[in-house]
Amino acid sequence: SKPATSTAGGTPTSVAADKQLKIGFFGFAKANSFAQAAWAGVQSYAEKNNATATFLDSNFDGPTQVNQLQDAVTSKRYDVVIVQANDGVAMVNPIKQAIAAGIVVVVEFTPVGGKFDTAEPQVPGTINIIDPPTVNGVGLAKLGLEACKTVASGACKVAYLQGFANYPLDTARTDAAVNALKSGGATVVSNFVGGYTPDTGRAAMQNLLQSHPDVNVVIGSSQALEGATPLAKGKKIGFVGNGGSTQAFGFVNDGTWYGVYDVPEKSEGTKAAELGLAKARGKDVPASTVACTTLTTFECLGTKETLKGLTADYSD
Amino acid sequence: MTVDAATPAEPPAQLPPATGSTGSRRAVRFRDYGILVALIAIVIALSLSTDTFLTRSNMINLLDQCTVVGLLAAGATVCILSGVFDLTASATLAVSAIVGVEIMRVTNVPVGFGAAVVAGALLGFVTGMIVVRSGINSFIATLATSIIYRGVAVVVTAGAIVYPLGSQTENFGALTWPSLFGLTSATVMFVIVVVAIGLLISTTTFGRRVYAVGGNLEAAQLSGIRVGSIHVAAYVISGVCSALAGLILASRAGSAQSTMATGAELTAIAAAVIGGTSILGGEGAIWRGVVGAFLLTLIGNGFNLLGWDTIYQQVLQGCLILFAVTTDRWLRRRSR
Amino acid sequence: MTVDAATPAEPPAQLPPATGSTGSRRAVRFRDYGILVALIAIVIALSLSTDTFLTRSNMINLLDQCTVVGLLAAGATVCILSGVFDLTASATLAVSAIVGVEIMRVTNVPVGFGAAVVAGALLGFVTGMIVVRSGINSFIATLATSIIYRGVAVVVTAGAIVYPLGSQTENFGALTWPSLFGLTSATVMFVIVVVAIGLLISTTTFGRRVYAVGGNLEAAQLSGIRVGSIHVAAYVISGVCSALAGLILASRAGSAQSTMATGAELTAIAAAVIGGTSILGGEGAIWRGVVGAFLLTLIGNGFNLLGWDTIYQQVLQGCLILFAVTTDRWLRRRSR
Amino acid sequence: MSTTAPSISVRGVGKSYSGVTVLRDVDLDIAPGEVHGLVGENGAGKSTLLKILGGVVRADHGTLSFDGEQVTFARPRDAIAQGVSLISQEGALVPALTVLENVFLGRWAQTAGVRRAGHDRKRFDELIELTGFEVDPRARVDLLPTGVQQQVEILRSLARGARVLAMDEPTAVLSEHEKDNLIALIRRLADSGTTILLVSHFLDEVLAVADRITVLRDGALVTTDDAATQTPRTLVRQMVGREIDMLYSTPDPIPDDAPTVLSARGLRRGPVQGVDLEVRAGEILGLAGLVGSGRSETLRLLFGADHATEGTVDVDGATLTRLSPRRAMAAGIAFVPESRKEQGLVMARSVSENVALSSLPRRRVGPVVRRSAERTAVDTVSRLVDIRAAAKDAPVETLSGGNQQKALFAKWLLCSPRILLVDEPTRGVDIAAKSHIHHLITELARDGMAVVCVSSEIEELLALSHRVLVLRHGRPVGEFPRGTAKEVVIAAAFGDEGEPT
Ligand SMILES: Nc1ncnc2c1ncn2[C@@H]1O[C@H](COP(=O)(O)OP(=O)(O)OP(=O)(O)O)[C@@H](O)[C@H]1O
Ligand SMILES: Nc1ncnc2c1ncn2[C@@H]1O[C@H](COP(=O)(O)OP(=O)(O)OP(=O)(O)O)[C@@H](O)[C@H]1O
Ligand SMILES: [Mg+2]
Ligand SMILES: [Mg+2]
Repeated sequence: SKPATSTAGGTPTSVAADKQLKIGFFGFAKANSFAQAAWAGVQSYAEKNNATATFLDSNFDGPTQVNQLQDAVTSKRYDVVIVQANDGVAMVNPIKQAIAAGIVVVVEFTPVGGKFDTAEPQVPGTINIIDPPTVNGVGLAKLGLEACKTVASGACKVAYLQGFANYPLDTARTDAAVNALKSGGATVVSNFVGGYTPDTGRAAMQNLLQSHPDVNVVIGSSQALEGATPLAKGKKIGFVGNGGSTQAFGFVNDGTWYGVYDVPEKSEGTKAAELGLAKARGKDVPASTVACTTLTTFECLGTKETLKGLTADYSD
Repeated sequence: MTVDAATPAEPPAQLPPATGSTGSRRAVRFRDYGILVALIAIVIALSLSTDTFLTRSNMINLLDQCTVVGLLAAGATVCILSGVFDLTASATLAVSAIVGVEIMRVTNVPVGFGAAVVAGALLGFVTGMIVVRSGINSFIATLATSIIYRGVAVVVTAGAIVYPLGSQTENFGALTWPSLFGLTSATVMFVIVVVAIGLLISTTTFGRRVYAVGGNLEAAQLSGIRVGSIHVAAYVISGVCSALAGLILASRAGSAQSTMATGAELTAIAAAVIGGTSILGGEGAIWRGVVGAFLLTLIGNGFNLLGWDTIYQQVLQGCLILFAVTTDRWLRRRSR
Repeated sequence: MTVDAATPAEPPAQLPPATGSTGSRRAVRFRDYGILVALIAIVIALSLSTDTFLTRSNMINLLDQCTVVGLLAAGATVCILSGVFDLTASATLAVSAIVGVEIMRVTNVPVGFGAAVVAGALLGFVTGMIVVRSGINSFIATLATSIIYRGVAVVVTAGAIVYPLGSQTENFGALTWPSLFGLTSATVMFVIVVVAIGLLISTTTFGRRVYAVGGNLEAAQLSGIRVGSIHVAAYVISGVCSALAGLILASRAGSAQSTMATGAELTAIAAAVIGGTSILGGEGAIWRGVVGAFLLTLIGNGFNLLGWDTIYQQVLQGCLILFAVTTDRWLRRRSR
Repeated sequence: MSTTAPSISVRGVGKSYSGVTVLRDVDLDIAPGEVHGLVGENGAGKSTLLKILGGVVRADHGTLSFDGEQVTFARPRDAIAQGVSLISQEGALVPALTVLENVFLGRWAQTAGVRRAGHDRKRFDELIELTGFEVDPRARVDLLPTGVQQQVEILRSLARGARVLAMDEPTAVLSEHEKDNLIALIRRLADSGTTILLVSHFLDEVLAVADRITVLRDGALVTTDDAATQTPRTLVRQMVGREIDMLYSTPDPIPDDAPTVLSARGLRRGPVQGVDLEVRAGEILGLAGLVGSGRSETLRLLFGADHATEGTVDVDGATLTRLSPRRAMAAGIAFVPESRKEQGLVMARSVSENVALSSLPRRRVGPVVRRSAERTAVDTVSRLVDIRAAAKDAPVETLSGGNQQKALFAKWLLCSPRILLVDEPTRGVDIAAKSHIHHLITELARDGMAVVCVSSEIEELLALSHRVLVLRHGRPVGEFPRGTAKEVVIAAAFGDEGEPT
């Protein structure tokens, strides 16, 4: 039988400010420095604000994460959960359950729900602090077009290395980036899968140079570009990485890369903890926060100039 | 002379010796359930160490969490029993769920659900035909086929997520609704399907043939069994299980996409083998696959409830699996 | 009895037909290389349809891209020949690379490389002992073990990435440097290792034992072959291959981490089986594993060069694998 | 290990499987260089005793001494180290390897670990000279006829230069000629000091070659006696515990109006080079020939297990098109294959499942198996062929070799066929059960069944069949009526009268 529609977004009973709260951080994977950066932010904020935090490792697995959240609701272990969703659509249900159980849910970095072009919460009652993939894609394209001007006069050929082949989230980002690049007047090559490791990036770059030796700008995940960069020695290629790791900062600073799309991940973690704890303590918080606007002055578009003086939050 | 009915003209002077003492019989029975012993040991450990494990709501969750792997494990068990692997399981799952949603958009929710199941059966049939006709080892044939199916899923969805129409969204979630005894509908469906497959395998002539084909292909062939049809049928059953699992996942997510359940076919095979089904075929049972799936779910669930540091989770999970399978194995060997 | 027992007065006149004649022998040779025929067909197709495929630099790239899967496939082939699976390959790869880097930090680059190889061998040894001692089917035993190893990798690195010291960074990349004939050092190492393992398997008595154990474990046991030791040795070889593959990956990335090469063990097994090694053990060869790995790399490489839309890539990859394996299979069957 | 044979003494050896005792307190002394025969009914424990000596099975209790020194055989390796070599009843070849590899399995010639195949090849040729076998060293063993596989096993034991040779029914599928060769070889080996343990159901053979004979019954040792004091009759009495009639049963004459039920014209495929045959209702046709002469392959073609490249198979005058086992079965043909392990039984499944397998559709309601009907049918037929198993739901692999053979036969009887093709129907079956199976076959023929029977035991064929067709190199070279002298048939199989035209 159909359940009586539980009023989603049940307001959590606000608690006394001096009660110690518990945060559950459902990160992508413990073995992932990006997740670790957010985790560091969460942890430090929690420590200073009368809360404890726990990292729940789903090891990049969607179903595992779903079960973890479900079981967390059962065991009533956390007052606030911060979710980095491995599978944004699969997480919708357990998040609804959590909200119904009076737990504060903060959605961080990747959207929960199937829309990739909005920062608004797609599950009522959640707090969002995310970087929508399409915004990310457009940002990458912006940097790419700027890079064009530094390496090519006139026509510019841009290669966009996809993330995972045909993952919906990657597809949305790729489409947004490719469209923006095209409307910016660049020729786009987007049939190479760069992945998220230096090794896959290296193979993609080898093949790219084989079939498009005249490429001017290469855009891809920062990890992939780390593998690709050495192959471009002696060539005039502008690189634009997705992800502001220490390595990526290094490449930008020494001029090897033109720029990176840099989400300040640690600050985002801190912000997520701040929002979550505030709501749990009965304060009003905005339902959606756009990380790039709130946490950076340069809309995440990191170049040698904008990144001056900044340090990266994590390493690849 | 028809042997079936007739009494022998001259019966041999001696009858065979008494058929097995009761003592040894009981031993045989007991040793067959080693994996259950391991399962119960873990359940007891968890009940004692947490106060949330043995709650009604956790049991409901646990069963619900088990449904997807459980269905896939049942399908995988049928295939393995008949001596083949089905590595297409998770790709079939994705394609059927996508087809279900696409059809749903132009019809209604029940038709969409039905279409997904039909798609699963058809894909299973195609897989089976590829394996049987090509004569390639099923491991590699289904691996290649699964890549193709995933590709088809990408082509059909253009890499995006597919949703039912807005008006269908609510009913599409039907499998997550509570049902009999408070169990989710998915759980109820899972139980029904698994019991049906269990009966099919253990009581019918088809089931006998499955065991024979998996146990000794040549002997089965020489006994007049159409080995190819048995394999195709096994893949069809596995396809239907995958489609049902896909519906559960899609119903939970409210949508379907080409990357659904990546890698789940391995978990399913693992569950089947952990339960005690021989990877070489011909030995095992459906309940074993389900117990294997349950064990895997349980290990994950227990961990979450215990709230231990997840950094040690994997190490301990691996050890627990080894423990369970070794227990099973040793109990069986002791009486050899 | 008239037939003189001691010396057959007149030995049976003919040797069995067919087996000896040169004609059939050549057929035997030819049919064994079906997979090469498929490989060559794909190479020709690619050479004709792109002008970048048959360039020197692309060949260098192709070989370089093949090294990791190729090494893993060689290890997997040894295991499969001896009748066991090694699903720990990619986890062993990660742990050895991490150990290598950690040791490197307190010593120097060559010692670190050596340490990784030793770690690989040790892990292989442990895997082998677990499989042999527990008596569990290798598929599930190594699956559980691989979960444990991944867990160990997470614990050792605390989930972070490990780097060599700044001063070592450059030399750490040594495996990506060009070497003999412009090939990368990784390629040269790969060729040497694979040839060595190939010779080990095809010319030594150890190799014979591997085939015997994989072909019929019981018969091998009855012949006094220490089946357990052979299996452990196979895992050690596979462990060393994994460690070398791990070093190549780490050298390219300049670092190591616990999620390296996830899932690569399946690709390795696929490569072995695509090449024509029987998944049931006892039949096959190292070169087959390498050819399988090459074929998989080639299919990926060709796609990128052709510049087709990635959306169809998977469908076509699956079809090409089916094509290659079926060709092999049919050529073999024809002459049976 | 010294090279001379040890004196072996077995004391109080016992073994049981899940509560069922299969060997009880066996005491046995074997002198060096002796040929020791071991006889007993199916399931008496002969193979188990041999396996204990070969280190394959561990005794529950009791001791083993070689030259007065106690030894423990935890695994085959240990036994091999003591110079014991076992030819097991079920065969232990590595299918994908060649004859040469199998003969020297685990004992390959080497220099610093590198294989020296040439050296092994030389030793192989020496062995061939010694035994008079005809085996191609380069052939893959799984493509060889069962008889040749058996020879490979024998060659392997010899290649090990064993001090103690334990042979479990080595002659079960050898034809007369190879059998005689082997017996002579055993004598020669014994004379040169090798101890030989021989298990066989051919009592004549054992009596002819053994110095002493031990009889086992229900796992217990009945007697050990000089062969000279025994006759087949006394042996049987000790084995079975009573007198039994060992005469071959005689087939009834075929009625004149019996129609031709099965006929084949110009069958060809691989080793079969054009076989014609005809069998009438109620007739038993024997197929004789040397090992590898194409007898088994002929039966397979008749049953559609392999597809003939040329020729036709007719049942009741109508040609069977696109012949397959299913179609053959539908036409009333049953086929008892020669290798129970490879082609006959699903080893891991229970006795009743195996016996019921080929006649499943006869006992069902809708798709569901009628268990009670199945139990009745299996019980009836098992009693008919006298299968002795601890339990009908025990895996068939736990049965003794002879009982497995009976289960295989029972499986096909349950189909109530009109045409029965049997390949080595009494392979490994004890003497009482054998005459029982003969009796069954003649009885089935009397009721109108057409039977084609392949056997390597010419005496069996000559006694059982109405006609014996002799094959050589895949061609029929002669047909002999009942009562023909054995020597004549052997000569035909051999081709002593020159090449067939
Ligand atoms: N692995 C096993 N498990 C259970 N019972 C077994 C096993 N192996 C043998 N047996 C039983 O032990 C008894 C003796 O078997 P064995 O093979 O020694 O007989 P045998 O004298 O060689 O008979 P045959 O002449 O038929 O070969 C049989 O009843 C058999 O069923
Ligand atoms: N010594 C041998 N070496 C290799 N192949 C042989 C040998 N003898 C026979 N063959 C092959 O055996 C096949 C005939 O096998 P088949 O099984 O029909 O023989 P069979 O008469 O039933 O013998 P068996 O009684 O040994 O089973 C032919 O393919 C022949 O080439
Ligand atoms: Mg026996
Ligand atoms: Mg034969």
